[in-house]
Amino acid sequence: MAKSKIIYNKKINDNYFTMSISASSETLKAKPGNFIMLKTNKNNLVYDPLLRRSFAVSDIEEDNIVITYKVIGKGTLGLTYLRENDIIETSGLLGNYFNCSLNNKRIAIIAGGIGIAPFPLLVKRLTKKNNFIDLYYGGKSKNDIVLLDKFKEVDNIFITTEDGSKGKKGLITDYINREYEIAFVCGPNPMMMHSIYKLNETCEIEVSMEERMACGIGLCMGCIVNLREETMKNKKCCKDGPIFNGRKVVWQNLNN
Amino acid sequence: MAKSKIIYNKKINDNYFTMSISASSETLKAKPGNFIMLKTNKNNLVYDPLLRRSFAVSDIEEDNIVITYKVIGKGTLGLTYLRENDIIETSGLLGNYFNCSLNNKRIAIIAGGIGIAPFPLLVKRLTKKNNFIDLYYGGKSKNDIVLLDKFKEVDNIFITTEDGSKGKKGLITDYINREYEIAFVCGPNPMMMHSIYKLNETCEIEVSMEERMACGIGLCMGCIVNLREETMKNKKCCKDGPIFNGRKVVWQNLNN
Amino acid sequence: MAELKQLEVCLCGIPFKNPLILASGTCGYGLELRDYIDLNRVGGISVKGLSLQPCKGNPMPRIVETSAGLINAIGLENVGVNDFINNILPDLKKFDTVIIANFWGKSIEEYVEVARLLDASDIDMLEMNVSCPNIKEGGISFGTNLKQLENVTNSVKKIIKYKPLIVKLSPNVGNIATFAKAAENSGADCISAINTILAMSIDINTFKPRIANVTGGLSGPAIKPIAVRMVYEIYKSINIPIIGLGGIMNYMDVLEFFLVGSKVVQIGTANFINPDNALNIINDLKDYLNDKKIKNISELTGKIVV
Amino acid sequence: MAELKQLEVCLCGIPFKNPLILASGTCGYGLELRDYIDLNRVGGISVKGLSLQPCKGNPMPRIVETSAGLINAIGLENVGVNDFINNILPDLKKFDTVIIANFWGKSIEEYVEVARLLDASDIDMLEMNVSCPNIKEGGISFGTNLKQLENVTNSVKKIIKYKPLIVKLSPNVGNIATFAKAAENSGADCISAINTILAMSIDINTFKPRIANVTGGLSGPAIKPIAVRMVYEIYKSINIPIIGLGGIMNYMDVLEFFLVGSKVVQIGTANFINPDNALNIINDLKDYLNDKKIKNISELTGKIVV
Ligand SMILES: Cc1cc2nc3c(=O)[nH]c(=O)nc-3n(C[C@H](O)[C@H](O)[C@H](O)COP(=O)(O)OP(=O)(O)OC[C@H]3O[C@@H](n4cnc5c(N)ncnc54)[C@H](O)[C@@H]3O)c2cc1C
Ligand SMILES: Cc1cc2nc3c(=O)[nH]c(=O)nc-3n(C[C@H](O)[C@H](O)[C@H](O)COP(=O)(O)OP(=O)(O)OC[C@H]3O[C@@H](n4cnc5c(N)ncnc54)[C@H](O)[C@@H]3O)c2cc1C
Ligand SMILES: Cc1cc2nc3c(=O)[nH]c(=O)nc-3n(C[C@H](O)[C@H](O)[C@H](O)COP(=O)(O)O)c2cc1C
Ligand SMILES: Cc1cc2nc3c(=O)[nH]c(=O)nc-3n(C[C@H](O)[C@H](O)[C@H](O)COP(=O)(O)O)c2cc1C
Ligand code: FES
Ligand code: FES
Repeated sequence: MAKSKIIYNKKINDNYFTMSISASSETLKAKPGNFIMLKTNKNNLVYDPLLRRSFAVSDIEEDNIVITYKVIGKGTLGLTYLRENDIIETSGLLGNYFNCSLNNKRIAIIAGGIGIAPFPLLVKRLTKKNNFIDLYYGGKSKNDIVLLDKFKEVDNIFITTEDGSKGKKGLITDYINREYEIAFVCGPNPMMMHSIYKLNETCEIEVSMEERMACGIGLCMGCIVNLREETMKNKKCCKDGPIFNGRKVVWQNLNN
Repeated sequence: MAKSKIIYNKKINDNYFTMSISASSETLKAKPGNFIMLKTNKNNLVYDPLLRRSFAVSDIEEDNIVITYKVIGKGTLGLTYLRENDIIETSGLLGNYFNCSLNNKRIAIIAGGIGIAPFPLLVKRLTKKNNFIDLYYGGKSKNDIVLLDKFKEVDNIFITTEDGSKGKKGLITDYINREYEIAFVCGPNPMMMHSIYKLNETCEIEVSMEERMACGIGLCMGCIVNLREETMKNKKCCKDGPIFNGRKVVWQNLNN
Repeated sequence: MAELKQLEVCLCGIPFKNPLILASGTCGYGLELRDYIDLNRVGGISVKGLSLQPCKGNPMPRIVETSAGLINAIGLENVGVNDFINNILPDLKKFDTVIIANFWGKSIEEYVEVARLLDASDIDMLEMNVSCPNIKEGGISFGTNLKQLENVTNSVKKIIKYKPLIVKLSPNVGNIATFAKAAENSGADCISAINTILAMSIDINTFKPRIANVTGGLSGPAIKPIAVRMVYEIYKSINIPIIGLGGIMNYMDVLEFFLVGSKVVQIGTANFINPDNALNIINDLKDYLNDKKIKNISELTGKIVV
Repeated sequence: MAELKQLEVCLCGIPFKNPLILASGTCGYGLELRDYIDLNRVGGISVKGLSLQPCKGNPMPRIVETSAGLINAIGLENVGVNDFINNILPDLKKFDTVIIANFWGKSIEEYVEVARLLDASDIDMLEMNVSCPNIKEGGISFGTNLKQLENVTNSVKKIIKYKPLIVKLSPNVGNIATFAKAAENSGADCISAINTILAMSIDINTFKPRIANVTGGLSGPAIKPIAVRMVYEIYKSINIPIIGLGGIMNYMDVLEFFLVGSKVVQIGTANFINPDNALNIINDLKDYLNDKKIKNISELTGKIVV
């Protein structure tokens, strides 16, 4: 666990924030899809929230890593109170990462809500390699569509919101009807499941799973993901993931 | 419970801080000895610390009340993280107050450590009324002697520290040997007990008691003080106090 | 008006304008709160546990905070049932809220006598606290021994003519559902659960317990998940209504207690932190029910999806 | 060197370099931690509970956070005792720390068989987790039924030839001291207490339990005051040593557990929050003992002043 300095903690809108924290040279080697865990308050004598919270590395800026977070409950609310120069405890790099050594590929990036978080870094690594990239990005409402300035280099951006306040009205998965060689998906489980169903059969699919985590390093067995063809062995989202082959995930076993 | 804005939260030294918060016109009527309770963090979804913390009104500055606090545990540590313009929840005015309608009296103010907190306001109310005031102020070490600039108008200041790093070496109670008409005492229980023993028998003694409080308004019966001559009825430190006639307090019943 | 109806519940024939009761020991005798909140707005008030004789309670210190919890050993300090009935109840009755008399004794005879006096008084319901030891029977606690619980419940129920009897269970047992069942079978009209959990904290500077009584009862958010589980277990095994409590801090906590089977809830430690909490929760519940278009909060009782 | 001695303790004839054990279920099989902390520095490691056959555990979700607490229902997922002995233990033995094999079964026969295999292996101590139901006897839990606890302890103790037997008690009982006494009388060499407290949390959006298994076990700082009280009660009633645990987060918590009678402690949930916690606590304990000029931490065991 390292102590990191907050470089900035900016409000994007009422629910979304972006925070930049100083990082070690190790952490700066983050690959797209890697995540870190954060203690969400500064007071070392209090234990509520108890556990650290997980966040994808969203971008790297000079010697700092950037996360993008949505305020959900007490932990993320706690993050919003932190300010420039505050010191917080972080752990990571954690987990595996997206396959980003791709050239000349037709790529779909599919994000639901805060599922957009890992993709700025991914896009940085994929562009300028002759890849063709479509970004599909859905949210409940216009406030759920953030970070668009980070995706200037992608070829097409499709946006939907459930209430139609930005982009097309509807679910983003309804708009997937081109063929791709590989797709990267991050969002709520039902949305990820549905994406798989909509993508062409020849398309490789990498999903980033969000399971509740206690430890983030394989100690607690709280974050299990089951894969088809490996039925006798549970995978740990934190250690073996968070990136999995979407076609192998047994979605039924994730009733949350 | 009111929401108050923090005007400043200044470090005096490693352990002592002073904080000024905006106050309602009611709260600005604070009398010396009154106290308030503070929620010590901003996050409304977390419950550690659980209870509010009690602080004497230390001074009044324009439309703000000032508290002086010493970092003891998780609650006061939490206070140190608050900054200018932060909003915190406060309750009060709470409790009773020192007798400050005094003229032409020989007065002793006796403080141990953070027990100094209520006295700047008391001195403001007592000076310029022909009162003669001696301040006795003891601490463990020089860092425990704070706020001296607030006591420029008292007649004499006696300071002791246990390690001799400021003032005379020893306990402050060892230096009480003049006669007074009334004494105001605030500090650890043993020090308050000992002061009573050292003061002349004709001297009235008002002590400010610090009992652990859950509610601060008489609901929990957690903060009992027993008085002699009223043996069948427990007094509540928060409602009937925190100021009591020192000669009546049954010190033996306070084993903390 | 229609709005208000959403929160109305009926417990043992007694109408409550809303299902929020201030828990015993956390609101004095109610009157202590009148300067801080409008008592007419809370569903009910369960007063500090009453005994036959006034009781001075335990030595100090009596309370200590732990992580998200509070340990207390007040020692059931109270003015005694007669003083309450004669000098406090008349003022309390001026408020339009259900008055619940929490009570206890050191022997079955004491329980019966206090119950008799309260039953004849102006209070609305009796809540029997069985967390104290039976002095006559060598200190075996009424609430953690099935036989004792049955005896005291039977004896008290027999003497009561007018008022419903709530039995408030102790969580310091292996299987709380059997205790709830025993109380039901012995005549209880309603169960309230849970009381505090036996706990301890040590001052590492003095090596002394932080509570003079050595042990005390843990309350607050720390115990909520245990309390919710216990209410769930009780709900599955009895037919009389349940008052759920233990660590409720906000309306979401109230919903949890309803979903596992509570018909009404009590707010305890939260009153200390902010006496407005109960009223804030009532408002939030209203908003929630409106939002979800739920006609009456009772529809949520026991509606956990398993 | 002299410094180090201050933390040395001996438990059932096994020397520990310090009294900090990583608790079962919170450190995998130890090896998962080797990239994060120096395992040679912890006093001992209690591995994830082992059973005769590999076990896949419960469906998801398995964990949920509560106020200062964590509910888990992992469902005792493990690789099985044989895989552990053959494929994990050899690597684990490379570290200079005491290896404790936590284990469980669904019948007395299973307990006995797992214990026999472990006793013959290279581990140092056995820790019997009695928090699971006896499938053969209709699901009555071993840990909450005195007779079952005696039977399983007797049977396991009979088969063990080489290694000390720790019995890890369930807190979900009325009087934990009687269970400790029963375990002692049935041959336990040591008691560890407490395991998690049965608890529940409901998702108010879906009305579903937040744990797929409906209930789970509560751990973390929320339960510390309950655990300290239980260790205190146990200490007063038995003569074998006690391993105290439940919510330990820092060295001050460790001291509390020592003062009420622990000889050694375990660190559970705290490992999740920061795997360095155990090592930090060891350092802080050293500083504390130096400061107070205490020669050996054992001097603190049971030294509460009441
Ligand atoms: C690998 C990974 C990467 C993530 N990346 C991001 C990111 O970049 N930006 C972002 O905003 N969020 C991200 N999340 C989700 C984020 O961790 C949760 O939103 C956050 O933990 C919520 O905490 P809370 O205290 O605000 O909410 P609460 O609901 O109060 O949290 C209660 C408990 O549930 C857990 N929890 C709640 N929601 C989630 C969730 N969606 N996923 C996992 N655990 C959850 C919390 O960690 C906590 O233990 C990621 C999750 C994972 C597993
Ligand atoms: C009427 C009154 C006036 C006070 N005025 C001041 C003041 O002006 N400045 C100041 O620094 N302190 C004052 N105190 C003491 C202050 O309330 C405590 O130092 C503070 O609550 C410690 O909280 P903590 O979380 O930092 O410590 P912790 O030790 O973690 O607190 C644990 C629990 O013990 C209680 N507690 C701990 N120490 C004390 C204490 N000395 N008195 C009462 N309760 C305590 C806390 O409130 C909390 O409930 C006053 C106390 C009272 C009762
Ligand atoms: C200071 C204090 C005093 C209490 N006194 C009583 C009492 O007299 N009778 C009783 O039945 N319960 C008493 N209780 C228990 C509460 O009514 C309630 O059951 C318990 O605190 C759990 O609820 P909570 O977590 O919301 O506080 C008391 C609790 C506290 C904190
Ligand atoms: C995720 C998790 C898994 C656990 N698995 C086991 C186990 O396999 N065997 C066991 O005896 N105890 C198990 N426990 C209980 C712990 O060892 C410990 O008794 C309990 O968590 C209390 O300590 P703590 O508050 O320090 O975590 C587990 C606890 C947790 C949180
Ligand atoms: S979060 Fe603990 S094993 Fe994955
Ligand atoms: S603090 Fe609750 S009665 Fe005084």
